[in-house]
Amino acid sequence: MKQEGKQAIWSEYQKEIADDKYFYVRSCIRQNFFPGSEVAFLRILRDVLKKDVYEHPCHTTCSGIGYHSDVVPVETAMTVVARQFALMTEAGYTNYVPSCITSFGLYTEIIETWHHFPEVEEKVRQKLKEATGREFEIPGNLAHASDIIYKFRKEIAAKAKFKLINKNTGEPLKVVDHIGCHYAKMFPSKGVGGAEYPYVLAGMIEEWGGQVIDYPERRHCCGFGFRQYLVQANRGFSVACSKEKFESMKPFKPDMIITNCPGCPMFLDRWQYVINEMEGTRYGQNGEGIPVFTYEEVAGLVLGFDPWDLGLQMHQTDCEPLLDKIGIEYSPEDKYNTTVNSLSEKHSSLINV
Amino acid sequence: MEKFGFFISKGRQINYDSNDRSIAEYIYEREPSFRRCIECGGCSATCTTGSMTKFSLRELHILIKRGENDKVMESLKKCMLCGKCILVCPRGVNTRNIVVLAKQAFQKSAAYAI
Amino acid sequence: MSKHVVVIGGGVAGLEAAGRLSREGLDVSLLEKDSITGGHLNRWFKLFPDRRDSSEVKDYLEGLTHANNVKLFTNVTIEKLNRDKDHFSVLTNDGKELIADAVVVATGFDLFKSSRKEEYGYGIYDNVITSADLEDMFRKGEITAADGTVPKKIGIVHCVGSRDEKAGNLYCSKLCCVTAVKQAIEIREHYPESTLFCFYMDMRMGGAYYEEMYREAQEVWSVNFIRGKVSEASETIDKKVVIKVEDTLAGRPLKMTLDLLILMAGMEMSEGGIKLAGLAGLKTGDNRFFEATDHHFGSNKSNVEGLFYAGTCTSPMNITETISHARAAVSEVVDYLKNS
Amino acid sequence: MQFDPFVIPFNIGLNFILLYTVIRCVVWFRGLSRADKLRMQRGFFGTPFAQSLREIFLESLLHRKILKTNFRLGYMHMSLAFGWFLLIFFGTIEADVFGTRHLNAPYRAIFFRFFNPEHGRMGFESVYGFLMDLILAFVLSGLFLAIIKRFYSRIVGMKKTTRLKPSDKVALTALWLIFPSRLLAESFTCGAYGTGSFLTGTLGSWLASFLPAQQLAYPFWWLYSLSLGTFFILLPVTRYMHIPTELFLIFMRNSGIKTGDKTGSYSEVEVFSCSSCGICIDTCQLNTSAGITNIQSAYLMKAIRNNSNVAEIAHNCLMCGRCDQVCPVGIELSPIRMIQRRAGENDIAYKNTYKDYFRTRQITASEKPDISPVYNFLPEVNPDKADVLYFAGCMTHLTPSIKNSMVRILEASGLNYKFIDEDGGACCGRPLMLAGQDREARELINYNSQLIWKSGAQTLVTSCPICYKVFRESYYLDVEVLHHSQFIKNLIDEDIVKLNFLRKRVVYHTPCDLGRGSGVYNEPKEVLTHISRLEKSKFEDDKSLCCGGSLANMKIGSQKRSLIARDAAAELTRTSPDILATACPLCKKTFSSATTTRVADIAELVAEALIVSSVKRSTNKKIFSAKELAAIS
Repeated sequence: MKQEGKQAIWSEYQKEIADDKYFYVRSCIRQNFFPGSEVAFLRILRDVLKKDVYEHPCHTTCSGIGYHSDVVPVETAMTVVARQFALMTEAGYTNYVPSCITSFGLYTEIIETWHHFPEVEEKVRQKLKEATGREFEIPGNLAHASDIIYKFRKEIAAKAKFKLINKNTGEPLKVVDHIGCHYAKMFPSKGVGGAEYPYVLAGMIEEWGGQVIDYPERRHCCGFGFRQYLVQANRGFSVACSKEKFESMKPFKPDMIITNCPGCPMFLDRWQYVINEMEGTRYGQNGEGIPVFTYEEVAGLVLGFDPWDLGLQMHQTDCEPLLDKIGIEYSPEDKYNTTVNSLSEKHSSLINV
Repeated sequence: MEKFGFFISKGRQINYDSNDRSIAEYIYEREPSFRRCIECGGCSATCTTGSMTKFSLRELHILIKRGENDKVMESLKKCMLCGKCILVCPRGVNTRNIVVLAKQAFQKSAAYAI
Repeated sequence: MSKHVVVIGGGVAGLEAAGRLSREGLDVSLLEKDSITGGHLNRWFKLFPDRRDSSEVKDYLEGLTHANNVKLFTNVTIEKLNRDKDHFSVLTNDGKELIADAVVVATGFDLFKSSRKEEYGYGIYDNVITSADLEDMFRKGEITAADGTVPKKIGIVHCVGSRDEKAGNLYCSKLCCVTAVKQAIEIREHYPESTLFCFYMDMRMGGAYYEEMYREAQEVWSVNFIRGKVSEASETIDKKVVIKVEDTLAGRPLKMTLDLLILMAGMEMSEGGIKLAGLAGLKTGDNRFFEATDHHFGSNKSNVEGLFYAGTCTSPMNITETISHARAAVSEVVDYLKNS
Repeated sequence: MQFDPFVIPFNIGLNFILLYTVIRCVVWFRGLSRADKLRMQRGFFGTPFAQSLREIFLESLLHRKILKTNFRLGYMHMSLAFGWFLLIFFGTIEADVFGTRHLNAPYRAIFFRFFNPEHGRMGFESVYGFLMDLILAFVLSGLFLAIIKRFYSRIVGMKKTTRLKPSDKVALTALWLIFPSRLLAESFTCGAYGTGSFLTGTLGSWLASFLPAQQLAYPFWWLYSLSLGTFFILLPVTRYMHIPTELFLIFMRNSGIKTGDKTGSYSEVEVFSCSSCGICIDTCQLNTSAGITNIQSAYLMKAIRNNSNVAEIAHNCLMCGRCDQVCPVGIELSPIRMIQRRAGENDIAYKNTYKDYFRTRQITASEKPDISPVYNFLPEVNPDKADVLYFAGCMTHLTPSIKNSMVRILEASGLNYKFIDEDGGACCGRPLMLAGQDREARELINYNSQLIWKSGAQTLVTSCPICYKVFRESYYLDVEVLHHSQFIKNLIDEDIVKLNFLRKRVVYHTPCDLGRGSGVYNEPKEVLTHISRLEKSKFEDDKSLCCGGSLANMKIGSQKRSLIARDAAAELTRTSPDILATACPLCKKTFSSATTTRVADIAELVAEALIVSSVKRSTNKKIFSAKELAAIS
C-alpha cells in the first residue's frame, strides 16, 4: 500500500464543510439503535467545541428508508425533504447536518436532481407551498455529521484524554473504518476522500492515534440493504455480507470497527452474535468479537466521556476488552444502571473541562 | 440450525482461489483444443440435447474451467455425443472428446465419486 | 527556394512525415518536446504482432530523417502557432520563430493515467502496474512483484480508460487487447510457471494476425481469458491483489487473488495536442482527438488550411496505420504546396 | 556321430516352444464358449479342416494376400516363411533318406550337414544338395529384404514399418542370425570336406582357401543352434508368436467362430496372430494424411499384447474399416477395437474390488455402476401413423440441402410418409456406441425404437449411414431399414419417380459406414448411373477412402481431419469430375471444405433431376404401401 497514492486521491476529494451554525437533523434508526451517539455529537459540538447547533422539534423522517425500500416514490421523498429544508430556512440556518448517512445521500441526490431538473424543484416548491404553506432555501452547506467531526478531528485530538493506542504494547490500535454506502458511492465528490478511498473516518483514526486497516472487502456493504433486512427470509443474505467482511478483515487482527452510518454499526455488531450462534465463529482476538463503534462514540471515548453515557451498553459485542486496551476506566456494575440524573451530573462535570 | 428464521446465504461468487480445477487440468492435458474455446456458443446452439433440455456445453466448459464442478457431471450425462457441435465449432475444439474426458475425470476423481 | 514545413512531434508519425517530406525536396523542421525522438517507441520493448524489437522501427524512422537532412529541434514546446496569409508562424519556448509554408501536427497520444480508475488502486496498491510499466520490466528482463519475488498468478485488465464513460472515454483504444495478448505471451515465455488471466469486455483483435495471436495465447501459452470488466481491486495482508469481476459467460461473479495486476491503459489525446488545439484554434471531437475534416477522404486535413494531421493525434492507431497516415499527410502537404 | 553338445540350445528351444504352443492352444480352446467349442470340434473333423490347411498353405506360407497387394513385401514374407518351411521339409526328407537311419529327431535334420559332412559328393546326393542350397538362397534373399526393410522400409514398398520393443529386437537379431549362421556353418563344413553345392560349396571352398575351415565350422554350428534356441525361447514374448498362433486362428475362423463384443479366446488368438507386418499402417489415412503413426491396428494389437496404453490408441481411429479389408491374417480389427473401447468404459464403471489389496489387505466394496437413466428428459412423443418414416439424423440437420432434397423426393413419391426428426429428434445412439458407451446408447435406441413402433410404419429411411448402420445392427425393429440411396433406387426401379439425366461427370465416394460398414455399395452407384455419367476412381467399393470426418475418432482435432479430407478429396477428384457425390451428410460436410469441386449428396442430385410434373401428386393416397414396395424390391 502506497500512502502517497492515497493522499493524492484525498487531496482531490476535499469538500467544503461549514465551521459553525449547524441545523442538525437526527436519524430515525440511530435514535433507537444508538441513542447515545447523537447525544454525544451534540455534547461534543456544543460543550466541547462551543458550536451553535440547532435542532428543530418538527423535524420528521427524511423518508429515505421508505424510498430505498421501494415504498415511497421519489416525488414524495422530495417534498418531505423540501419540508425539512423549510424548517432550516425558517430557523434561519443554512448549514444542514444530517446524522443519517442515507438521509445525507438522499439530500445530496435530491439537490443534485433539482440542479439538473429545475422544473422538478419548481414543482416540489409549489406542492410544498400548497400542502404546508412553507417555503425553503436549498442548504448552503450540506455536510454529514461525520464530516463535522472530521473537520474538528484535530481540535478533538488536542483535548483528548485517551489515544487509540494499546496501552499495554504502545502500538496503535488497528481500526477498520466502514463507510456507509450512501455516503460517497453515489456522489464520490460529496464525500471526504471520495468513494474508493474515503478519508472521513480514516482521518479521525489517524489523528487520534490509531492505525487504519485497509482490507480487501473494505468497500463491501454491511448487508443492511433495507429490503434485505426488512424481510426476514432475506436476512441470510444480509448476514452473509457482514460475514464476508469479517472473513476478509480477520487476518489483519483488527481491534475495533468504526462506522458512520446508522445501519452499519447495528449489523456489524449484531451479526457477529448471530454468526457465532449459527456457526460458532468469532472474528476478534482471544475468542472475542470485534467491538463496533460509531464515530461519535469513539470521539467521546477519546475525550474521556463515560462509556455508559455513550450508550456502549447497547452494543451486543462487548466493548470492554477495547476499553481495557485503551485504558479507559469504567464501572462494570453501572453498565445497565445508568439513570438520567447521573448523566446530567456527569455532564456538568465534563463541561468544566 | 434455524435459530433466527434464516440461514447464512452461500454466495454465488466463484472463488477462483479455492476452487478445484483438477477436472479442467485433466482435460487440458489430454485435449489441448479445450483451451481454444472462445465461448461463442455455437455448440450449444446446434446441440441435439440442448434443444430438448437445459444443457449448454459452452456453459459447462466455463464451469469446468473455473472449477465450479458441482453440478457439471449431472449435466454432462445428458450429452448424446452426436457430434454436431464439432462440425459447427469455429475454433476446431474437439468437443466430443472433452465431454468424454470430463466424464472420465469425474468418474476417476474421488472428490466427485457418486 | 524550397518551401518550409514544420512537423510538430517526433514520434512515429512525425518522424515518418518529416523524413518523407524532406525526401520530397522540402525544407523540414521537426519539433520534439523531449530530448530524443521516437515517442512511445522508446518505452515499448517488443511490438505486436510479430514481436520485433521496437528499436528496429525506431532505427528505420530516425534513419529516414537523418538521411534526408531534417532539421531537428528537441526539448521544444510551442508557445504560439499563427497563420498569417499563406504562412505559419511557429513560436517556440526557447524564443525561436519558425516561418512555415505548411504545418504537420503529429502530437500523438498520451497513455491513459491509470490512477484515474481509482477502483484499481494504481499508485496505491503495491502490485498494480500498467502495460507501460510492464514494458519497462521487459526491457530490464525481469518481471517482479513489488517485493522482488516472481509473480505466479498474473491478471491483465483490458479497457482501462477505454470504452468507459466513467473515465470520460467512450471510444475503443483498439490496441490494448492485442497488447494484452502480446504481453501475456511474453510473460509466459519469461516465466513458464506463471498463470495468466486476461479480463476483457470484448476481444477486439481486428488487425492482421491479431486473432492468430489470441489463438496462440490460448493454445500454446495457456492464457486464460475471462469475459468481464474488473470492478474493483483491493489488497490482502500479504500485498496480493484481490479482484472482483463478473464472469459474464458463467453468469456468476468471480473473485480471485493475484500476485500482479496489469492495467491495459488506453490511448488519449495528448496534453500537448490539447494545448496546441487551443493555440491554433484546431477543432477537436467529442473524444478530444483532433477532428479531421472528413472521416473518409480527409483524415489528414484540419480546419486550418495548410495544417495537416498525422497519426494518433486524430484517433488510436497502430504503428502500421500511423505510418500510413503520416505518408498520407505528406501527400496532402505536397499537394497543398503545389497548388498554393 | 549322432549327437553333439551344440544341438542342446536348439533342442531346448524347440521342445519349449512346442510345449508352450500346445498348452496355449489348450488354454485358448478351454476359454471358448460352449457353442464355439462345438463349432471347433465339428470343424476339426469336417471340411473346414481341409479349408484351413489350404489357407495355411496359401496365406501362412505363400502369403498370397500380401503378394497381391505388395509383391516385394509379399516376396519377403513368402521367402522367409515358405522358404523356411521348405528347408525343414526337404531337410527332414534329406535326413531320412540320406541319413544313417530313418525317423530322426528334428535336430538331426536341421544340423544334417554337421553330422554328414561327407554327404553330397555324387549323383542324386549332389542334386538334392543343389536343391537345399537353392532353398537356403531363397530364404536368404527374403532375409536380405527384411533387413533392408527394417532400415529403409520404402524399398519393399512400405512407407512405415512397425516399431519394436526390446524383446522383439533380441528375437529379431536371433532370427536374422539363423540363416547366415547356417550358411556359414554349412559352408565351412563343406569347405573343409570339399562337399556342398553352388552356394555352400562355392562359399566353403573360397573360405577354406584362406581360413582354417575345419576349426571355424564348429563355432558357427553353435551359433546356428543358439540363435534357433534363443528365437524359440523368446517366441512367446515377441510378435513372432504369431507364427504358431495364426495356424490356430485359421482353424478357429474356418470353424465359424466370430470376434463378438467381449474379449474372449478368439479375440485373444487374433491379437496374438498379428505379425505386425505393417500393412494396416500403410493403409491407414491417419498415417498417410495426418502423420499419426502410433495408433494403427498393429500397434493396437501390440498394446493389447503388452497391456499398455490401449485406451488412448483404441479411441484414436476413424473406424473406417480399411485395415480390416487388407489385413493378410484376416483379423477382425474393428470389432477388436470396439471391444477395447467398451472395456475402457467398463473399467471406470466397475471399480476393481481387489485394487490395492496387497497393500491394504482390504477388499474395497465393489461399486455398482450408475445405471439410472440419463436421457429421461426426452419428450414422450406420439407420432402420426405413416407407412414410411424418414429419419434425417443429427448430421443431416447440419446439411439442410440433403434434408430438403429428401423431403422433395418423398413428396414426389406420393407415399404416406412422416419426417420423424423434423424438429430435431434424439440421436440414433451410434456415436455413443463408438465411444464405448453402450448402456447410454441403449437408452436412445429404446427411445427411438418406441417412436418407430408407435408410428406403425413398415419402412424406415435414413439419410445418414451412421444411423443406418445402427438401425440395422443394434435396433430390434420390425421394419425395413433403408438408406436413402436404397430407397431412391427402389423408387426408380418401380418408376415411382421420373428423373432427368443431369449430364454431369460424377465420381462417387462410398461412405465408410455405408460401404464397408453395411455392405451397401451398388445402390448408390446405380442411382447415380441413372441420372449422371458415373466415373470410376481408384478407390471404389471396399477400397474407398475415409473423408476424415468420422465420429468414431475421439482424439484427432479439426486440423488433422482436414488433412485427411484434403488428401482424400484430391484423390477422388483427380479426373476433375463435375461433382463429387457421396451418400452421407458428414462426408459431404467434410469434403465441402476440402475441395473446390462441387460435393453433393445423392439425394440432392436426385432432387435436382426430379421431373415434378410427371409425378402423380397424391399426397394422401399412397401408390404403394411400403410392404408392397419392399416385396417388389
